[in-house]
Amino acid sequence: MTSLADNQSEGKILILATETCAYPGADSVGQAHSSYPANTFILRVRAPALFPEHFYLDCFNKGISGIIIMSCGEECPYDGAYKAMATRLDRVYVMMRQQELDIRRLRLTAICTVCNRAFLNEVNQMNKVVQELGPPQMAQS
Amino acid sequence: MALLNPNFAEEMEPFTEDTALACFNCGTCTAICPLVYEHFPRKMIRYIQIGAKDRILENAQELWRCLHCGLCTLTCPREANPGEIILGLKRFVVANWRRS
Amino acid sequence: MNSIQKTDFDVLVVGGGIAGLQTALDLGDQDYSVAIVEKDATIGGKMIRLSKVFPTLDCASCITTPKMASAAHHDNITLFTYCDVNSLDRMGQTVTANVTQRPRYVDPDKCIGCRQCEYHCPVYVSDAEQGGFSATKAISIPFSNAIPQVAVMDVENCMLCGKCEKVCPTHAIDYFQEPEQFVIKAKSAVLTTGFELTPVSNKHQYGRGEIPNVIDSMQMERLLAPHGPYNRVLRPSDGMEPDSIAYVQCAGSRDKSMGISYCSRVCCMYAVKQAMLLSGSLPLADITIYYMDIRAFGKGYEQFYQNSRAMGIEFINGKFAKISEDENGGVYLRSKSQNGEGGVTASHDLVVLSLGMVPGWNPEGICPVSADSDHFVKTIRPALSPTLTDMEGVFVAGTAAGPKDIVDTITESGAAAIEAAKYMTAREHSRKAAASHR
Amino acid sequence: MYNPKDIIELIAGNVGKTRNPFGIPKFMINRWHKDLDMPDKGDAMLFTGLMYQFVPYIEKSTKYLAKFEDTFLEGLIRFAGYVPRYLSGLGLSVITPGGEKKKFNGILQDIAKILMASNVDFFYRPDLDDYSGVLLYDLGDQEGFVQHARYVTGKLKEAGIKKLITVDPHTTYALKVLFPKYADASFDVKTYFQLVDFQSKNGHRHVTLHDPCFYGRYLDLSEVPKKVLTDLNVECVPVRNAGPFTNCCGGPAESISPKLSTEVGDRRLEELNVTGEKIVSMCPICLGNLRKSGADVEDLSTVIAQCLEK
Amino acid sequence: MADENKDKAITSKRKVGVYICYCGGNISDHVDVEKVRERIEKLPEVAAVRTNMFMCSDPGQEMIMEDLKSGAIDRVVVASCAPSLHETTFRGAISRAGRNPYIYEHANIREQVSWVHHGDKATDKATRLVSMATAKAEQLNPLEPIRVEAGKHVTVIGGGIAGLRAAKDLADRGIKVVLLEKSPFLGGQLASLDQIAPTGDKAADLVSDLAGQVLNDDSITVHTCSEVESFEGYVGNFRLGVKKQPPEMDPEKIKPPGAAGEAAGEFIPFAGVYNGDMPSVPAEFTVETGVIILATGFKSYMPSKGEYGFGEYEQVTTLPELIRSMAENKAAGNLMEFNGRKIRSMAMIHCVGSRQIPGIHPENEGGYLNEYCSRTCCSATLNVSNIIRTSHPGTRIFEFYRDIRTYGRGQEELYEEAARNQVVFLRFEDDASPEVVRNISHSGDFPLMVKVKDTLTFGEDVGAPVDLVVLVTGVEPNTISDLVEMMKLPVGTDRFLLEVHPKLRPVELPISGILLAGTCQAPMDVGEACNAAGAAAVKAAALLGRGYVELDPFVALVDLEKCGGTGECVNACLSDGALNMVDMEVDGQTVRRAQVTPALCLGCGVCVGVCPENAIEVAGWTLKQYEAMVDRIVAEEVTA
Repeated sequence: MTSLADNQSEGKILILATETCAYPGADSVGQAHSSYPANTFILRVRAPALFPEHFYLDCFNKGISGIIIMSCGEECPYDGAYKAMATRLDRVYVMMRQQELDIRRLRLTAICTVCNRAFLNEVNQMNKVVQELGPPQMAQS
Repeated sequence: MALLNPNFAEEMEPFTEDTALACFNCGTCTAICPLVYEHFPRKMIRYIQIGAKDRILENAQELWRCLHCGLCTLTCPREANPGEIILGLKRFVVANWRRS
Repeated sequence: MNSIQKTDFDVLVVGGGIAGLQTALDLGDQDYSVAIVEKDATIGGKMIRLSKVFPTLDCASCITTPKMASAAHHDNITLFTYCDVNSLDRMGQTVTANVTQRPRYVDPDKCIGCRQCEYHCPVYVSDAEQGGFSATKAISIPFSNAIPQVAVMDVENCMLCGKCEKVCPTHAIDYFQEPEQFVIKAKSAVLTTGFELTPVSNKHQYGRGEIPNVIDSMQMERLLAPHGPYNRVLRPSDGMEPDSIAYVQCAGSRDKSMGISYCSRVCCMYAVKQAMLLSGSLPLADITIYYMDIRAFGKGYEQFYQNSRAMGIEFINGKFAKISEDENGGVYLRSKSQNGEGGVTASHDLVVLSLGMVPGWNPEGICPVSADSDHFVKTIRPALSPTLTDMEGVFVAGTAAGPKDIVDTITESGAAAIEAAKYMTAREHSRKAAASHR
Repeated sequence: MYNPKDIIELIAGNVGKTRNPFGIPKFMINRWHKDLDMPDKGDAMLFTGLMYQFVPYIEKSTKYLAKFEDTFLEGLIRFAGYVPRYLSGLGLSVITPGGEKKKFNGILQDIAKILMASNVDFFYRPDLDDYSGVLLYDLGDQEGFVQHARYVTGKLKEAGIKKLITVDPHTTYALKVLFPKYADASFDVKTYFQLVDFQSKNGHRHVTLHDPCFYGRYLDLSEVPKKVLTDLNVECVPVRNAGPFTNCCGGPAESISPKLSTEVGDRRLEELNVTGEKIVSMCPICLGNLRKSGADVEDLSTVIAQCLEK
Repeated sequence: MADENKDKAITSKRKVGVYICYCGGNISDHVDVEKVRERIEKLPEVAAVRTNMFMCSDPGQEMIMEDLKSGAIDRVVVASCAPSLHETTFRGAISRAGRNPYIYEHANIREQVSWVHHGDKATDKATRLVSMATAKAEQLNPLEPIRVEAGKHVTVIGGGIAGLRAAKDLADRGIKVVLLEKSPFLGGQLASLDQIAPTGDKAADLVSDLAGQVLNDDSITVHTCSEVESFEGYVGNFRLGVKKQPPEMDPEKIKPPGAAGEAAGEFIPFAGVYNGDMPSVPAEFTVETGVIILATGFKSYMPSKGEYGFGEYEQVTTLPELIRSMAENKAAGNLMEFNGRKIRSMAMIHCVGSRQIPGIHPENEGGYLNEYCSRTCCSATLNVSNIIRTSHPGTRIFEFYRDIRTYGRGQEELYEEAARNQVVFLRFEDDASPEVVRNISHSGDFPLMVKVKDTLTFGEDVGAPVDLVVLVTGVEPNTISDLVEMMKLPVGTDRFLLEVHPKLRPVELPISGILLAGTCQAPMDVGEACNAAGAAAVKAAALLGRGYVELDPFVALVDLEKCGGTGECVNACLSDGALNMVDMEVDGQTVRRAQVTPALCLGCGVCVGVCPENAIEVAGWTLKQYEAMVDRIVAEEVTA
């Protein structure tokens, strides 16, 4: 099937979107009928702090080309969760470098419920990155 | 620049009960008027509201084009009675002419 | 849900539109038993018939259906549809309503909503639910998300061929069904009787509904609805895609020559909304809104209005005087011009009259509650307790008490629910106090 | 367009002098009653207000006015001395064709016959039948109008008149609405067609009824003639703009701008012609102005009277 | 089909039912729904796939219920619009079918597919999203809501008309209320008005009436001069730390109430009702409460210096100032007096600080624009104009407006009355605001001139020589950044508090148990604020009516077999007391293991990320589920 090939060549982008901010933000983009690349897959999360370091590495290992964490940023309903996650992410970046993965494949950003333009920006930028980099190749895999 | 003179409405009072005050400038009267003439009658009504007496006198002739057919009064959404206002203006102008 | 068994309730809600549903839900959630009496064959009122709603552009069905469903499934709420309230009086401690259930000619307890009758009925009738633009059958379920899903027979048009009776798997068709009278007793009542559109026949200058390409705003809602009559926007006279569409604001409001001096409050916003939806479905069409004042006063409304201007919707300041038809089905409008020459004539392919609201119910002769000079139900303490009527224990919410948008209606319904709940609490207290004195 | 000031002063002067706007003595205009034997006492007085009588004169004078509108001669009228004799007074009377006068006299005679056939207890007193002054009111000469109205009502009051029968919308409006307001005189006023009371199915025809503004909007009388005609088996073909929504014939502008008057009249005629039936009017101004636009117009009284004769 | 199902029953232990909505074309216009159905039917865990025009409708829900009842399926996935709209609808349907509502997963194929993607890509993406949902659903377990006892107690923050209304409504329903007000007075902004439009009520009467009822109600405890300092807890069991302190008042402007001998319950003009409670020393106390209603109100827009001559010419003032001056100076007379000057003519300029447009209006000092309409000012202005024209017939009024928004019952009449009262209206375009200048070039001794391109006079330039210019200032939300931060309140782009959904949940916030009342949400008039307060009260009454509140079951769960007792989770936990290390017996040995206090657990999952043994999960949102979903994103066979 052609569409399958298309999707593969596009490289898949995983988006972790918080239930209170970024996920409704993505809905708001939908309500505005603003188009964006279809190779994006949004997971609704309560707080991205849930994901341990290995989760990200596993994703790249499975063939995900890019990950955007769309958090609530300072608006996070769980006081301290954002900070906890940000420090964890630093460790993920270190691990990515060890695996010779371009760290541009993982981005942390804050998206609120009405951040339509920011959402589109993030998605388009990541799409550019994954088009440029191609599928992830891990050193140890 | 035209200067506002709201006292004019009172000057009009001896000539008509309907002194253009109820009008909210929607323009229905102009659109329904069979004369199809530049902003008639709303223009005159607006001139009363802002007290542009000189404008009224300058353009007084226009008043006598009015057929007094009553369509504007029938259609006016605010019952401002534009037909009667025009009639009142005619009386005002005639009185003015005669005085001068 | 359908057969009349229980007739004693805490609260009687008259009208099953969004106001009635919200009031009933807010009372039911407090464990009061509620009866909703609806004149139509389905609950949902005007809102379920809309396409999308401003300023969020949510689809109206998506917002209304869950409320309809939760009311219908609520343990404390009983629905009575296709019912007329003949009288509503207070007798001592009780509000008593005499109600007539009109015959559907279908047994509601037996009907399973399978629509076999509808599919087999040979008689096509104009579908009022689709603005009269398409046809339905002489027996049908009003629309796909109607509640209850029970067929209704249109006896005016039925030719008694008997096909529906033959195909009905549950033998629910009953040609001999009679109107059923019953009495509902309650401690309190909430009037949520809603509105109707200003009748177009009241304004000669707008063609009295006789010009085919002059339609009303509710018909446009149907044209825009995802499950509308044509699935796209076409003008009624010849099925042409309109290239230029005009909205006539205040077509049934702020016009003393029609006896309606008040502002209907929602027409500006729904016209802006429809214009935005139209520019989505007909990207090349010119859309013009002729208005006096744009009343975008609610939360997010002004921003919505400014967006529509940025999208290229044209706004012309001036009330409409006259509408007439040209030989190609086009519509001529006369209004004042923005500047320069006075009366101007503009031609459009399709004209939408932004009709206002008139009360959906007249209490005269039915209920001793007073109507105000605008004919809507009178409220006696509009500042502090806006849902109080002049009848004890009877409250009002939504457009029954004057034009209102959906947001304000839903909020007011909550307020009416707390007033009714307070009334019943106070009564319970005094009853207990009296009992303890004895 | 003529300077309204000149026209007003001309007309006001004429009314002041001769009690009618054309400056022609009443006895010369009002001759229709001569051939009829009408009582001079009775319950209600027929009050023509002389409007029908004026039509031939109006037509003639506006024809000349139209000729000069927007020409250099227009300005000349400003100087009273240059007002051509034929626009006013005896001169106008002389140049107005006799046939026309006769035709309009016939209308009034028909009305009298209709009243008789309806057994209305009415009378006619030419000495009390005056011009209502409504044109002065329309032109904004309030002073002149009130003065004239007081003169007219004074005579009527003195003669003890209480009930009046009118024949045209303008006079009816003046008597019913303006006189009570400005001349402190209230009469019981009815138009002749409100009094029609005889049966006949002789009509056998279709007509297009043009409602005058004053009956349609100001006096709410449009339904009455329709009913009278229907009872006589005359079918009124519906006109889109009728009754309260009727359109103007253009007549009222004729003294100031005959051009405008014709323009408006042409538009109305176009609307009326849609039906393809004979146009029937009930107002002398409409009758005159629609005719000017080329219409074949009959007066309502003529149609009713025809049913009478058959 | 039937045979296939049998096969699946062997290979998969779960029977997931998938229900795909057309959404009346909203989805099916861009997504080939039937194709998605065909593909999803092939997935091993899927037992049934059905489609419907409106899945949320009664017949749609009925379909799901029947499949559950017949045992054809035991997990449910609905693919339709955003979960915020209908997740609860379908969970409700599952409950009605007698099943646990948490065996449900939602696939968002409208907002995140059909409305943003088109063609085959939309269909492919929808297929993947549905397959991800079924993969998650396969791992879902029934959950029981956490029931917490909830005291029948509500705290209302803000003692304006909305706060008072909500407090009294709840007290009348037998619920105890604490009302916290920052200032020493009750009545809020309404107390600084005089006659309100269009009802003609006196603000003093309304405030006195309602505040009197509140103060006389034994069920309501009023604390003035009190501010919330800390916030913790959850619905049914909130704990607020409140600080009560002597008010900071400008003694020149406001006499401390009580000092002047005002009795409790007395209305003090332009301040409000004094409740006789004036702390002399600061005090702190704690309020334990079930529900919090925010009624923090609004403040009047303050024009910046130079805006329409404000702060530059002494003859330029604001509507609130004018109202105050009129109330304090009620003497009749041909001319109105303001600041000791007789006013022969005055200009009212509408929409000051409202309806600001980016690129046309300069940003306010805080770097924002008030793009919204302030809703109440048109009627308020017309009402004031009518009062002036009636009691001071010599004072002429010019109103400069963009649109007159007399939308409500009785308001259009105010507009008409103003016109009949000879108020002259002038209309300006959005980008051509009137100018206020010193009147030099024109004759007359009027100090100011308001110039405008008047669209009612056919676009002519018109000037109004005036003695006074009144800026009709709009409303802004009160500054409550401390509360916003403390309670994590959502704020809209207009800076007002943002409800969950204007129609579905108009007075609720995403945080369960915190409700909105009145003008903290949007501009409103008195009646509307009271309605909003009533709507908040009814929600609170329903929430607390049963004495307990049911909470989402999405809390941390410890797998005691895996837990190694490292205590990492406890260290990471954000909610005090939600996780503790406790000694417990496992296989006859006493070990320290993590234990969860469900009512306090936020369900954020911070603990999940740090556990070295993967021994802790958030119920309903497990890491395994996420991993299964990622597998489906990359699985090639899904869209094959």
